[in-house]
Amino acid sequence: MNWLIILGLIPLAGAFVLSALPAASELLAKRIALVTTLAVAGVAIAMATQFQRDNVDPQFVQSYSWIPTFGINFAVGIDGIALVLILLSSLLAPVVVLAGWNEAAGGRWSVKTFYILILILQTMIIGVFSASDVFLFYVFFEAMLIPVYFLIGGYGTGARAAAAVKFLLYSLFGGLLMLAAIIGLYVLSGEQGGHTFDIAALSNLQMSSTTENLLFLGFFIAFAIKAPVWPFHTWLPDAADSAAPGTSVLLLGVLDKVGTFGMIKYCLVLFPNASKTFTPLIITLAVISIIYGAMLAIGQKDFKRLIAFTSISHFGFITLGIFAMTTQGQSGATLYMFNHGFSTAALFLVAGWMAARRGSSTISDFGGLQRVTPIMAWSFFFAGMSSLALPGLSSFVSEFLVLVGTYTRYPVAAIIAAFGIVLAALYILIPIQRALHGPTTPGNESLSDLNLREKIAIAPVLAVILVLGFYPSPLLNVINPAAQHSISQAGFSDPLPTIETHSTAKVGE
Amino acid sequence: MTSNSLVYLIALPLIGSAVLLLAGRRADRWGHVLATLASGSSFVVGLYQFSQMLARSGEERAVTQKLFSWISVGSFKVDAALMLDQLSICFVLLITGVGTLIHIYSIAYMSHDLDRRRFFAYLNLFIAAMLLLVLGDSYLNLYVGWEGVGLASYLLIGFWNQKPTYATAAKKAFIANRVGDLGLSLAIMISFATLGTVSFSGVKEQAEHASTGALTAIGIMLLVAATGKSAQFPLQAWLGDAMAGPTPVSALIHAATMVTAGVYLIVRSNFIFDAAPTAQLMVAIVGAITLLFGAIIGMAKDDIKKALAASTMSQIGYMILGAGLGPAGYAFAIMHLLTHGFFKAGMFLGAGSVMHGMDDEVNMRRFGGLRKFMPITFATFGIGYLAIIGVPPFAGFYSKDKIIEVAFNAGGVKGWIFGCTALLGAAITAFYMTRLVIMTFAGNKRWDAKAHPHESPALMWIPMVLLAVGSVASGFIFSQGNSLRNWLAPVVEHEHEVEVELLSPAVVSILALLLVALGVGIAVMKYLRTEVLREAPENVSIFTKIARRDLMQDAFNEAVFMRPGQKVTAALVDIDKFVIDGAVRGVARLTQGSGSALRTTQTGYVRSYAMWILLGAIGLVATIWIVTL
Amino acid sequence: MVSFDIPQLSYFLLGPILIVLCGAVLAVVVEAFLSSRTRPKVQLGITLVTLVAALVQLWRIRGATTMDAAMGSVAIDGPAILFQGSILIMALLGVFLIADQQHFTVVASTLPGSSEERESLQSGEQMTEVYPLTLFAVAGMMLFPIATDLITLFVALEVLSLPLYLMAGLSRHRRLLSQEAALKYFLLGAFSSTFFLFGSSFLYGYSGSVSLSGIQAAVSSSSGNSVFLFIGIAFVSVGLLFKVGAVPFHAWVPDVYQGAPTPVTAFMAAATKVAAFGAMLRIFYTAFDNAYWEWRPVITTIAIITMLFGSFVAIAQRDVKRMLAYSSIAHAGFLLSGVIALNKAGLEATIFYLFAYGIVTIGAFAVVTLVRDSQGEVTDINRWAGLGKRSPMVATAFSLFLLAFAGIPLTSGFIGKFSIFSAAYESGNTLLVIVGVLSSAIAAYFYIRVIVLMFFTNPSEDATSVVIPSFLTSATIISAFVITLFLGVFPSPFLNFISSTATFIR
Amino acid sequence: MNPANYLYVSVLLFVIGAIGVVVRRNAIVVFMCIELMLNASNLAFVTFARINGNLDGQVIAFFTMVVAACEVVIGLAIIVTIYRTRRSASVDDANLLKR
Repeated sequence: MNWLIILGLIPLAGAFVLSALPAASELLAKRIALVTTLAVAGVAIAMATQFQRDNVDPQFVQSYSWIPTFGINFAVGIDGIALVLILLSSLLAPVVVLAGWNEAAGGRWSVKTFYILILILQTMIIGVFSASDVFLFYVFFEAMLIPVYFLIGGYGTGARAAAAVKFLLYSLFGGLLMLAAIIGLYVLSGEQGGHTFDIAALSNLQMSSTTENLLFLGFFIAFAIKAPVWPFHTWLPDAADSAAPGTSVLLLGVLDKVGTFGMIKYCLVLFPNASKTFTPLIITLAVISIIYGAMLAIGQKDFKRLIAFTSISHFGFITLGIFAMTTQGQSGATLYMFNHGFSTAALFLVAGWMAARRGSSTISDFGGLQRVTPIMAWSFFFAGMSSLALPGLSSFVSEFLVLVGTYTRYPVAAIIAAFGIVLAALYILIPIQRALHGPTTPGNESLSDLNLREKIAIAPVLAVILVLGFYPSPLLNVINPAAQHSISQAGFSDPLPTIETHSTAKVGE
Repeated sequence: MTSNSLVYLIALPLIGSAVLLLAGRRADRWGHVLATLASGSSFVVGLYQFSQMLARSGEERAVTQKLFSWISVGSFKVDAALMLDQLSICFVLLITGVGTLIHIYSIAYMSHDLDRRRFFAYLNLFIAAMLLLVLGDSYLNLYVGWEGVGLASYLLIGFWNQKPTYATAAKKAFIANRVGDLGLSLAIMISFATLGTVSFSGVKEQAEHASTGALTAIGIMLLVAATGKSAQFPLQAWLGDAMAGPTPVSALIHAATMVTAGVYLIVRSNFIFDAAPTAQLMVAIVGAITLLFGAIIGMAKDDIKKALAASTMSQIGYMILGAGLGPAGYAFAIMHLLTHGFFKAGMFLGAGSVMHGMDDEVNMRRFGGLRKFMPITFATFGIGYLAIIGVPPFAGFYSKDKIIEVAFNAGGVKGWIFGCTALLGAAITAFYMTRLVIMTFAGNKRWDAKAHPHESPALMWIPMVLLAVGSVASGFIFSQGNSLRNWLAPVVEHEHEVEVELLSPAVVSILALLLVALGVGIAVMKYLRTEVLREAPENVSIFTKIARRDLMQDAFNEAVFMRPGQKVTAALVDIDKFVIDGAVRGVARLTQGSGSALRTTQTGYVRSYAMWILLGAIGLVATIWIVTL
Repeated sequence: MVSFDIPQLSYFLLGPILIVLCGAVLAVVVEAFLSSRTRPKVQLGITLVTLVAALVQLWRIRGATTMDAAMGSVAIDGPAILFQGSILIMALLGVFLIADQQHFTVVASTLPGSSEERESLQSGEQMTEVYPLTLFAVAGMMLFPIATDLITLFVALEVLSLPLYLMAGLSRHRRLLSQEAALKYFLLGAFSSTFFLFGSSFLYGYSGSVSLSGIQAAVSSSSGNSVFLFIGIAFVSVGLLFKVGAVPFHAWVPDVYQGAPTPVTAFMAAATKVAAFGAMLRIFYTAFDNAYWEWRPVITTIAIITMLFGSFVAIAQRDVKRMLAYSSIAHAGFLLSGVIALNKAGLEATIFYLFAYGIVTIGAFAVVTLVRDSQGEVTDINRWAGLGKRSPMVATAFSLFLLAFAGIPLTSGFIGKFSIFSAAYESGNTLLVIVGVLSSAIAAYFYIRVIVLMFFTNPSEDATSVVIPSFLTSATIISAFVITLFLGVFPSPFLNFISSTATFIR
Repeated sequence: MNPANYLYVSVLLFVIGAIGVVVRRNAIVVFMCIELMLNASNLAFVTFARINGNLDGQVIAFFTMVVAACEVVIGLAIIVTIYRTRRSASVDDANLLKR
């Protein structure tokens, strides 16, 4: 049996078991959800050990005919990039379940339903990263929206329904554009030797540059909305603001990575020439995202919105890295996806705990937490440091790789983007100062510190952030071949150091 | 040469820090001991390495240790590797040595603080990060330590962050440092893009082939980094506020070690600056400006720690100036750095001791006549004072004098300007340091009734004494037979440049001493002969006012960066809400509006429906007709 | 001279239609002779047996391909079987809903609010005329897409329309609306069929033949007066576009969908679309295909306007049935893209879409029949608020139907949309694809709004309740649910079946 | 006589009927206009039968008459019902369903 399929079926099985439970047995539901997600994490790690890291071909490949009329296969197979993202989603899921143990309580429906939705979502996430058939990818890409929609709308706070709708409509809009592009691909493939949705086959299609550009845009806009890249970002703060912290973690930490993942795996691979054409534009958008997201984060008054805007900035970095078209940029971007998942998870979870205790997520409602709840404050601080890419923590490696990779090809973009690291210090330190430092303000005196469950939930996240900061090789070794492969597929090679050209010129003389 | 024990230098304090942070309150009772031991044993390892190094001949003294491959992506390969050479060993010994002393001092100084364990954890973290900074074998490894010390500095400045101003000071320091870090990261990027490597050895090798333009760019970016970390113009504003941290922190981080990292960076990158004269000149200019800048601020400060901080800024200006003067100056920059490490740390500890005895009062106008109550403090502080103003044979004389000398030797207009600036700085230094000593230890008693000045416990004064010994002896030792210069030669001197002598060394020394005497004299006249007021006089010249306000540095930053930044941010928040999201909502509203508008076509009258059908039919015929024409 | 041939009819191949017609006649007889107590059950039984028998007969003739079943007046071919099968299945599901007599008045001729009406209601009797009417309409619908000459087409059009006019007026509640719907439907329907007829006469005048093949031959050889052809195409199109509800011939759709009894709406919305599009496909693919240069631009324009108009106006609706009506207008636009594609893919896609859409429509209206207060059905959207809380199953089913309308993957609607847009793209009509995608995005907005209302909004004061569905209604909803999901996840068998059979005989 | 003239008459009748549907309010009159349009079509069919020289058009005319008769039955039933309810046969009065 195929690893990926097993992996995808476990949460689904868990969801089935859950649906058979009576609604009253909440604790049992939580435990089953936890066990299921832990099992997924275990299997994912086991699968990762089987992964041949120097092999650039898709691995764990399996294909079943699904809708032969349209040449659609249920085909899965992953490269290093997808593996890393599957690991990310599998590792974060148990954390989310454990961290958001009581999150479902304020929901519109039962606790059980919450976990069913989470587990279904997990299956779809695994599916979207595993798919090697464009149609299958699209199906997961779209179907994924439904559980998230209900998670935000049903278990969020505040204007949750509006946020859920905004999220869904934005995503659907992008998805429909992508559908149009997929239809274009399908028809083209039909004209050139039979209908197919196999990525490898589609990447060999001949098309006119106009067609390629249009199809590229269809895909890219969908991904840019999902990621989100400026100016398609306005759904994210609302969604993050309204969703429960655990949902936000899945949304920002994992789900949005589908967008950047798609850029690598679909935009670059299927439309290399169009990617080249649009690179300047996309680089510009990415740089704007970085600076804009950071500036807006500085201007936020609410923790959740702040984190959302920091993510917009970080997604700018990821996009920048992808379209820098260098190995460093690409690898850095992929690693960034993983790291951002963890650091945002940490930020959101702690911010969520803070908000749950205080009954508000407005920054000015907090003050002096470091004296009252030192461990919670420390966790937040740690997560914040990761978010501002402090060297020694994982995000630094990825952010730096992105910048270095970008600089070698687009120095100006890299220099402007680098200002993001100064702004990052501002958007992290200002809320830290307001909420954690200073005298303990009224309303905060009796907040309780993290309990054992919460400590257990956050500790592995922080540990991963720290360990990968010093020792990112396990991931980088997996990512590098895939990144190199996708760069070369897009027809690029790393720029050489300028000095090399000097010295060879000298030799030539 | 490789060595397997370099990692212990860093690992010991790092483990100490981790244990203290993770153990929590359980470690309250023994945490400070563990931290001191960690730092002390790191010092021992350093000494061991030093002895090993002495046993080898000049070219083979450098040792390296590769730990593991850190980042390897395409051609971007960085190992987690350490390198200990003649330059880094100086720092290692300074950091661990002074660091350990300050650990000891802090045991007593912080004994009443409930969070002493945390304080020691941060101190250990700082030691580890600082050691990584000086031991890293590539710019990227250095960068990790570079930001690591920034973090430790942030944590320690904000150690008492329940006071909002202290928290702000910590944040300010971090952000100013980040601006510098931006420079460092850009330097690394340029270096990789142009030279294809970021390791010191690699860059050194490639620098010979590289274009001057690229090297200048790297150099300027490194300078930006140095200005941030070393509080040089124009990123100097944070250092004064950083005095919010506990005094041992000011001694260790904001006087002896961390703030000198910029000097280390520039000296370490000598191969870049030597090949990029423009960048080198800029270094010297920055140093010259800052040494005056700091000195001027120092004259106006009444807060003993802020006055010392301004002095630190000024002294580092000297070092940067020295480093900016090329191969001739590197060794003296480092020498001044080391001697400064002793005397400034000693004076800061002295200031801490004074504060300890005076209920944490820092305003010198509330001191006066303390020498009788704190004899040891006074003595050690006095030695430091003599050292800093450059009285022979104290340490500062040797190092500062050499820098002034080298400055004149730069030749031409450059030489005159730098030389005179340095001389002027020496005079001002003498003035404000004398003022400081007089206001604190001499003159009339101006302290509050509640204050009971007393000498500090032995745990505090022993480190002070040891540092005082260093302040006396280090300069002599380093310059005896050009020992430090020769020691560093393999690292920093490649080819011998022809030195232009504008003024002979003797003339420079005499001039310097005369100016110092002048400065001391004026200060004595002004503060010993006349009564020092308890309140700072308000009717002072505009220059004094400006100097008291740190030469308007904060006002400038606020007016140029902060307030416009806040405005831009606020504007962007509105733009996001009303323009970008507004556009999205506008589309939604437009859609809804057109829906409502189109809806009115459905009048409910069957005749109008029939009309639509009729018109539709006509339209169909007409369109088909038109199409076929 | 004109010779007169004795008609040779293949009763076997015409079986499905004949069975339905026989059933209808039998039902009329029953109506006349059986007591009002026993009638409801008997009528229902007859109707169901008839429909099932017709389906069985249809299965038996599934492979047949001939023009000779009725002297060239009807074509029995793959599409014919598919259309008829779809219509029968939808009719069956529709009859399940019609069997819930709460929706129908007892005596249609009584005055609303009169004492007679009250008496008739209290008598506990049931309206049974609706069954024969349904069967007649079904027979007409089955004939319409297989007819290959103008006479048969016109007759079939009238046979399917006339019963529907009446059925629209049978509602028990809000009878004024229902009667108004009937009146509007009738007047406009009759009006549009005159266009169809008038157009037919010009086609006849152009080609000298009433059969589609004759017209096709004339078009190919471009003999005759082309003005006649244009007028003919235009006016015949008017009649067909009216039936499918394309803009600007759509105006009746919302009013009639809203006013008619919901089970009738369900049946009508689903089955009429199949019949009308079936006929349209046949006419455009077999008679007008060589004149595509003339009609394609205008039909494309109409398709675009229809998609956009339906989607836009649906946003502004406050009534569930009206909203579904406008959504059906938008879907008519999507379906027109398949017709315009004029290739095999377009034919297959349209057939698939028709079936998928019809089933979803019946399911959605079936849910509407369940949401009631003391006054009968509640169609005000705002009063559906909180439905998900009180009746999660019903709300979930409705959500699935809405998602299928919106074309979310894993529902039949998505496969339909995908296939129809790819057919349109294949035919080179990129503009249609883009507009289609955009209007899908707009359409998604109002489908989602309803879901939000059901699940994320707290119920209002005057709460509605969901009646416990009767066995037959639940059967309808469940089958629609299952089919929608199944076609979304495993569409292959059905798609293969369509693609192996869907070729028009000429 | 030129058969085309019959055709013109037929078109004229159709247009008169169509305009009548649009402008007249009384449901019966509207319905009569529709009948007029049907008969216009019949005339066209018969004319074309003459032009084309075959009988199909004439046969259709018969069919149309039958269908029109059926339509009358249904139509009058509906119109009468609504008249009884509203006491008005004006089609403009029936506009509860709109928007």
